[in-house]
Amino acid sequence: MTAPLDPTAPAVVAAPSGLPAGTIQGRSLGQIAWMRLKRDKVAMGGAVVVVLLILIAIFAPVLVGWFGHPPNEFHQEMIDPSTMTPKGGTGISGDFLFGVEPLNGRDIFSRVLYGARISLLIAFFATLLSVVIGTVMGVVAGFFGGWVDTLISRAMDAFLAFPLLVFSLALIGVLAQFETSLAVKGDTLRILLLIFVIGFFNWPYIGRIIRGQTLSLREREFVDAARSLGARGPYILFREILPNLIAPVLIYATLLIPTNVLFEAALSFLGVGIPAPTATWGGMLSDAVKYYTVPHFMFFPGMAIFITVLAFNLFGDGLRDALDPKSSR
Amino acid sequence: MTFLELKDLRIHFPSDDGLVKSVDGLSFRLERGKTLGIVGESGSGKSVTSLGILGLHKGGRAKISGEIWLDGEELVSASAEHVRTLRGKKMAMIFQDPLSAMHPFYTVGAQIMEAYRIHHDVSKKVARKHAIEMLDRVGIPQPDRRVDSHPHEFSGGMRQRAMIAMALSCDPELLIADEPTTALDVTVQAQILDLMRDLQRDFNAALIIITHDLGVVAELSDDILVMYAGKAIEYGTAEDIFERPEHPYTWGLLGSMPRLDRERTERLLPIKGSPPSLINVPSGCAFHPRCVYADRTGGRSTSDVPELLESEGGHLVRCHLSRDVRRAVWENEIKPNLEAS
Amino acid sequence: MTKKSAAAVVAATAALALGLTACGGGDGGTKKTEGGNSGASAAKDVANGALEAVFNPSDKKGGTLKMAVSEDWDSVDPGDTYYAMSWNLLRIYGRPLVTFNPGAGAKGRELVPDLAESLGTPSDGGKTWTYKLRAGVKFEDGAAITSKDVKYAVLRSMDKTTLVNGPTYFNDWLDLPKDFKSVYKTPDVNTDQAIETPDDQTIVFHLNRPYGGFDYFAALPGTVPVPKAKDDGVKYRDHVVASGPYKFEKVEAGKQYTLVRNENWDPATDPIRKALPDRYEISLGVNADDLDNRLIAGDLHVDVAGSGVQPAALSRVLSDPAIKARTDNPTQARTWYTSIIGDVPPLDNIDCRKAVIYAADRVGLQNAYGGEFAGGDIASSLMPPSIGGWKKLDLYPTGTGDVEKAKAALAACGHPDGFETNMAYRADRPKEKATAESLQQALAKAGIKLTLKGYPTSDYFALYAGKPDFVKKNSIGLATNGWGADWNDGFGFMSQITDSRTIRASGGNYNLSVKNPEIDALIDKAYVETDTAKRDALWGEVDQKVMENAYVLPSVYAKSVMVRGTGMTNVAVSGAWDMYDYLNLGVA
Amino acid sequence: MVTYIIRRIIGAVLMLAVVSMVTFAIFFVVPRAAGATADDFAARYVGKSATEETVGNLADRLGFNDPVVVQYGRWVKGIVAGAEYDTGAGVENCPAPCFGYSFISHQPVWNDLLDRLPVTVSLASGAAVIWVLAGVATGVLSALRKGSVFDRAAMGIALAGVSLPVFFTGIVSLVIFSYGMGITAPGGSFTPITENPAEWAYNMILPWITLAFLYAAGYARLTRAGMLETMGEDYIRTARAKGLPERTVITKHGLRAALTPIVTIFGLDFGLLLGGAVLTESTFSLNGVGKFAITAILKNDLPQIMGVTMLTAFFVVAANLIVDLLYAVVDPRVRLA
Repeated sequence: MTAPLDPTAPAVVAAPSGLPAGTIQGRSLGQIAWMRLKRDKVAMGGAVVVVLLILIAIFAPVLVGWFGHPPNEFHQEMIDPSTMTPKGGTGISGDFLFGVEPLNGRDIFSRVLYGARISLLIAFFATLLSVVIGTVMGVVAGFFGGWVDTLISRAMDAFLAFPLLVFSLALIGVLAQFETSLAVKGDTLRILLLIFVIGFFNWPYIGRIIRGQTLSLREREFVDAARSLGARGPYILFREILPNLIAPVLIYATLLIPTNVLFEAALSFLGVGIPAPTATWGGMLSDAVKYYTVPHFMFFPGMAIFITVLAFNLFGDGLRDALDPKSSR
Repeated sequence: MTFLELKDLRIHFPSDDGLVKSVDGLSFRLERGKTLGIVGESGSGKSVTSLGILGLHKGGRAKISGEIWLDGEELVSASAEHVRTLRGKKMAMIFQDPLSAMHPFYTVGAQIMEAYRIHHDVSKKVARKHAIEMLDRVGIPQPDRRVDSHPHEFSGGMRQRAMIAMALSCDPELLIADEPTTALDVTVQAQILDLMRDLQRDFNAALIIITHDLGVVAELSDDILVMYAGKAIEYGTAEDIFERPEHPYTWGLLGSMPRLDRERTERLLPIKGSPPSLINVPSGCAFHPRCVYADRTGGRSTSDVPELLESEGGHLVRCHLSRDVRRAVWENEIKPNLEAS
Repeated sequence: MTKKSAAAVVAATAALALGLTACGGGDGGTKKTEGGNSGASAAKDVANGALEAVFNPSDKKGGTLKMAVSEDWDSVDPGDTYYAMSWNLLRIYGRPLVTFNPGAGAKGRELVPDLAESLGTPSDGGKTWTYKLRAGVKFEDGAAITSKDVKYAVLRSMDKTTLVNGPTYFNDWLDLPKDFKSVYKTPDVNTDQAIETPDDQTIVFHLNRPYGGFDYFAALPGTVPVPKAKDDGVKYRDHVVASGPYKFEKVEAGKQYTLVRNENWDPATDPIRKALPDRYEISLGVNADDLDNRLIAGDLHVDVAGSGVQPAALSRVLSDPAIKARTDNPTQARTWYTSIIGDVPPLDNIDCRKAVIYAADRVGLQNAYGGEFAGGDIASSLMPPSIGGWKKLDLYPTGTGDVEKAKAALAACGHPDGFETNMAYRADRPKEKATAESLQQALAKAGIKLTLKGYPTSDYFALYAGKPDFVKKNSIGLATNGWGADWNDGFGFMSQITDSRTIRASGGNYNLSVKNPEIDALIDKAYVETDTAKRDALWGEVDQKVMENAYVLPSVYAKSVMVRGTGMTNVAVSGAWDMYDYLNLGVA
Repeated sequence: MVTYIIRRIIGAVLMLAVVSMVTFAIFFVVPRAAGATADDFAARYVGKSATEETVGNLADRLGFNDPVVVQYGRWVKGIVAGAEYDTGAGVENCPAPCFGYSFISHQPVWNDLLDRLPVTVSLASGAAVIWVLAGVATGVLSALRKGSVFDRAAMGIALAGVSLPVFFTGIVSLVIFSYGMGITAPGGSFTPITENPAEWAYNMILPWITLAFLYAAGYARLTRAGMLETMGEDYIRTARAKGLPERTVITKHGLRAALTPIVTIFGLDFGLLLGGAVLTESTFSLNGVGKFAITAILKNDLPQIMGVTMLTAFFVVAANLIVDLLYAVVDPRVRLA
């Protein structure tokens, strides 16, 4: 943060005039933001974790090959046949880094790693869907105004009035009945379904923000200037407004990802996620609740969710500070 | 005893990028009933100075040194609480952009009453009466009705009048007006300036007007202080500054001053370049990167910091150019240009 | 299993010893029994102590018996319920014609007359059954109970569009007139051809075909008398009129039931009930883990569900000797199994079905249901051992999966490289999910690839696994299933899940895979066989045919680890329900 | 003002109508499009071993054979004028507002919802008190001491708070405080405040804190940001220049303005929570509206699903309306038109 920290400090520090005169020239907004971001150690820490998580998700099969066992493989030999809990309490060893699940002895390490794939995949694409719908709707509503704006704004209000979680639960149940009539099935179908439901219901949040930004951009001088020079609607839209929406879209997309990670976990926790035996963090937690006396079972997936969401939040906060220092929320 | 005296005031702000030297060794005096205009670009330290006098940097991160003497009291070393009791009563401030400077949720009357009651132990009723009087005095029509309006319900000029009413509500002896007319259109500007002149006369207050607009100080000021990069670069009477300015920066300001008597089509003479960084202040004379005459200082402009020296009869200038050179340039190069245009 | 028997013997001996040394009876008990215990000093805790004998017998009256259940059951209306716990419990407020002898083990499987003076008298070759009601039995409002109240109760329980939950045995077997729809829709139709009430104490049932085991029907909750004047269909559950020793004080659906003594119950008319506690408090919807904790801590007496502790408590219960001594581990008349559905190729081929059974990891399946104690013993047949006619079958290995045999079977069915099929399970049942996961792992080794499909329990049979066209359309070759006996004989266990003629296209089927005319014929023979031993043997034969044809892959004969709350007297695991008998529990 | 309110109320009703139509379509039209028959709808309302005839009769009686529009019309009519349901043994009257009648619980949905509402209201309001107090206080202190150890610690915890799924914190706290230490209620029980306030609080305290932790974290962040922004406003400088004591500057001038947007967000959050804190109620086995919704979905009890969706939507829409009106009261710049 280079913005003034002292409420009584002079505005001059934040204003461009306060910056070294030489440094400001020739740098794009992106470069300035990158400079700010690089200096924000916490945000960079979040970014590093995010990158690591993505790598873990991509290379889960390799990592599991080195350090674990196939995620769905049973290890009954690790289980006490009377209590169904891992022998020795957790089963944590060099062989099973995070121990094993009760009942069937599956490798928690492998399952947490594979869980990252589902979690991130769904969170990313659901966010993408929300951002695409939200941006298009927001820009259309904000740019064209009038009845188009009214219609889209009302639709957004209606969406926000739905009990999101309950509705997603029910919708997934209903849509699953279509299963046989669709080309894709199994996990792929469920993943698409979850992406659709999560992404589709979240777009109004982005939509509202983008609409507001578009409205204010439309009134700004440089758009007026362009218009007075005879620029036409599409030109203004694509050359003047959309580029200025990149920053808010990027910020809110980054902050929507952790929300979606939590949302996917909640759906899996409530039993409508990806079907067994595919490992998901929410699904693991839901299983682990029944074995709360074997706490390592809930600890690892719980921590995985926590670290992922925290990392994205930290990075998102930093990104916002960097791209939009005025909104220091 | 001088009513207000600043001695070598320095106000520095630490930041991630380094120390921001917003005010760097400023001294001046001001007597009751007199008006001082402080002029400079944004970032020159004029607003920081005014807030510093009011003690509004206390308790923050600002590093303040030097002395501020107000009516025999030193304020830099005084406790924050003591300075607070002086604020509003002994010294008051009129801010630019009254729309943002007044709280949007409270009525204008309530905000004036609040200022009054903080310093006077009176009932709400009395305070309200006083508020209406003040509004009346600053020329707001139907003050008994407008007292219950919110700032956003006022026009720009009315808001500035209300702001002035609020500042004057406790009969301050020192009044600081920070860009009091910047946000207003030209005709209203004139009205407000008239109002301030009248009020100052009535209250016999010392007035500091802070502005980047020489036109404003021309109307009101007895003395004028020109600031650049946290330092005073020229000080003198209004006549000194307007008739015999000696600093190239002041020339630039005069050149960029819009005048009602000028044709619209004529171009102003802006100062080249942008204001300096307050962290890495240019070496030597802070103005040298923008100074057209820097090459006539024999290289001193980049190496030595010029002193603020008396040119003649209290007229102070901070410049490496010799007085003769300065006068010659003004008379031969600048003045004819300004008048011709 | 020698170990367990030994434990049971020890337990029985201990209880017997206590019975002999204990002196004095309960205060105010009507009769002294051999199990009289002063109640102040509880018996020493012994694991499986209530399995074969009454644990801590006592006649001491008074106190509040605290029960809880994590999920509510369907209804307390005797004509509208199909949960074992409910059938067990409702006898404290309702008296069927006949009921199971309250007592431990096999004794609990004996039928004894309750509202009736004696067991039923068959005539007309088993097509007509007559019962005489005891004299002087009253409803809680003091009205005398007549045979008409019993007849009304039975008839109303047959309206399956109103009282949807109960069994349909009476619907299927009584000789009803064609124009009779329901007591509500067609109240004026004469139903005497099905049930006659020649006088207030006599009730005569006429069946549409002979049936030797009608006393089991007479023991169904449907015969608990209901006064017609108080019946308002499904709402009757809110104010059930008691005929037993307790009546409802408060009915808060989903929250709590409280029962207090019914002053109009006369112990003289009731030789089987002790009616010890003054009060029953039954909490509903209690967090299952909390329920276990409270049971272990002694704040609760009984988990009404009787299905044992949750996985979380299991390790604690089994590893702490003091708590383990308070457990009973009965085998239930319930089998958890997987239906192998022949409608879906290539499972129409018997060798492909066998390959599934060979490849299955039977220990894994046992573990899926909770292991040897909480899950049960590995099952080798559909019919559980407590059902008459059960014989040990040894058709398939019960180890961790025989890939060689499975591959041979696959070769025989023409799929040497295996095949793909789908497996349905109830998604909200963790044990069935674990079963499906285990099978998926084990079958993969033989080349059979399973895709798992979870469906909600509520619609599992109605819309998914129990609906033939859905099953075919979605190629569901395997489906988890489970069945508990309505009562402990071959008919009570097998008729609903092995008779292909019960399968309806509209769905709601429990028999998902057994479709064989030979088996149907055997069932018909068993229906009309009045000799118990011969009948049992026929059901045993049905069981064998089911296994020979590889229609099901049995997982376990269900067992449960139940914790006895502290301070309970007269605790016995009834052989009829395989949970604590709720009729005569007392509080010390 | 009055016309504005009337217009908004009409708008809200229209919004609810849209929500109801969409919900109805999803649960009644979509399955039909997928090939479900009227009997399939009825099948879930019958017990074990029902005959085809039974199912058919029930489908008739429950009206699943009627066109969807007729079914929807009947549902709407029930809300306005009440409805009567044939329970087989007689007719059950379901007075207006009748949001349907569950043939599984044999209750008008409205009664069931009213029954569950006290739990959810208790949960939401108790948690709200905690999170507003804790969140706002933390946020204000953090903002005033920006960069201090307190600020860093508080914001660190707040970020952790918004990053933890409530079902995870809930279970962990249950295991530690209820099962382990035994100092809090283990969930599953609810005592109305009118019966025994102490027991009410004892039963709710853990769910309150769990839920409040999540929200308090968010509110602390929001308040801090709002406070920082507000304290940098010109009018704060003006207030100081007037010589107001710092305390007055912070509370009367700073907080008032900083809290205004928080009021908006609070209204919406609270409205949404009243429609059921699904995850918290599930985790703590609280029989509130949220758990009711989950159970309704698991049982596929259509009238209940419709009812609970409408209730939640109602709370959201009502909260929106109230917040907008409240905003006009708090911020005089807002004009209702």
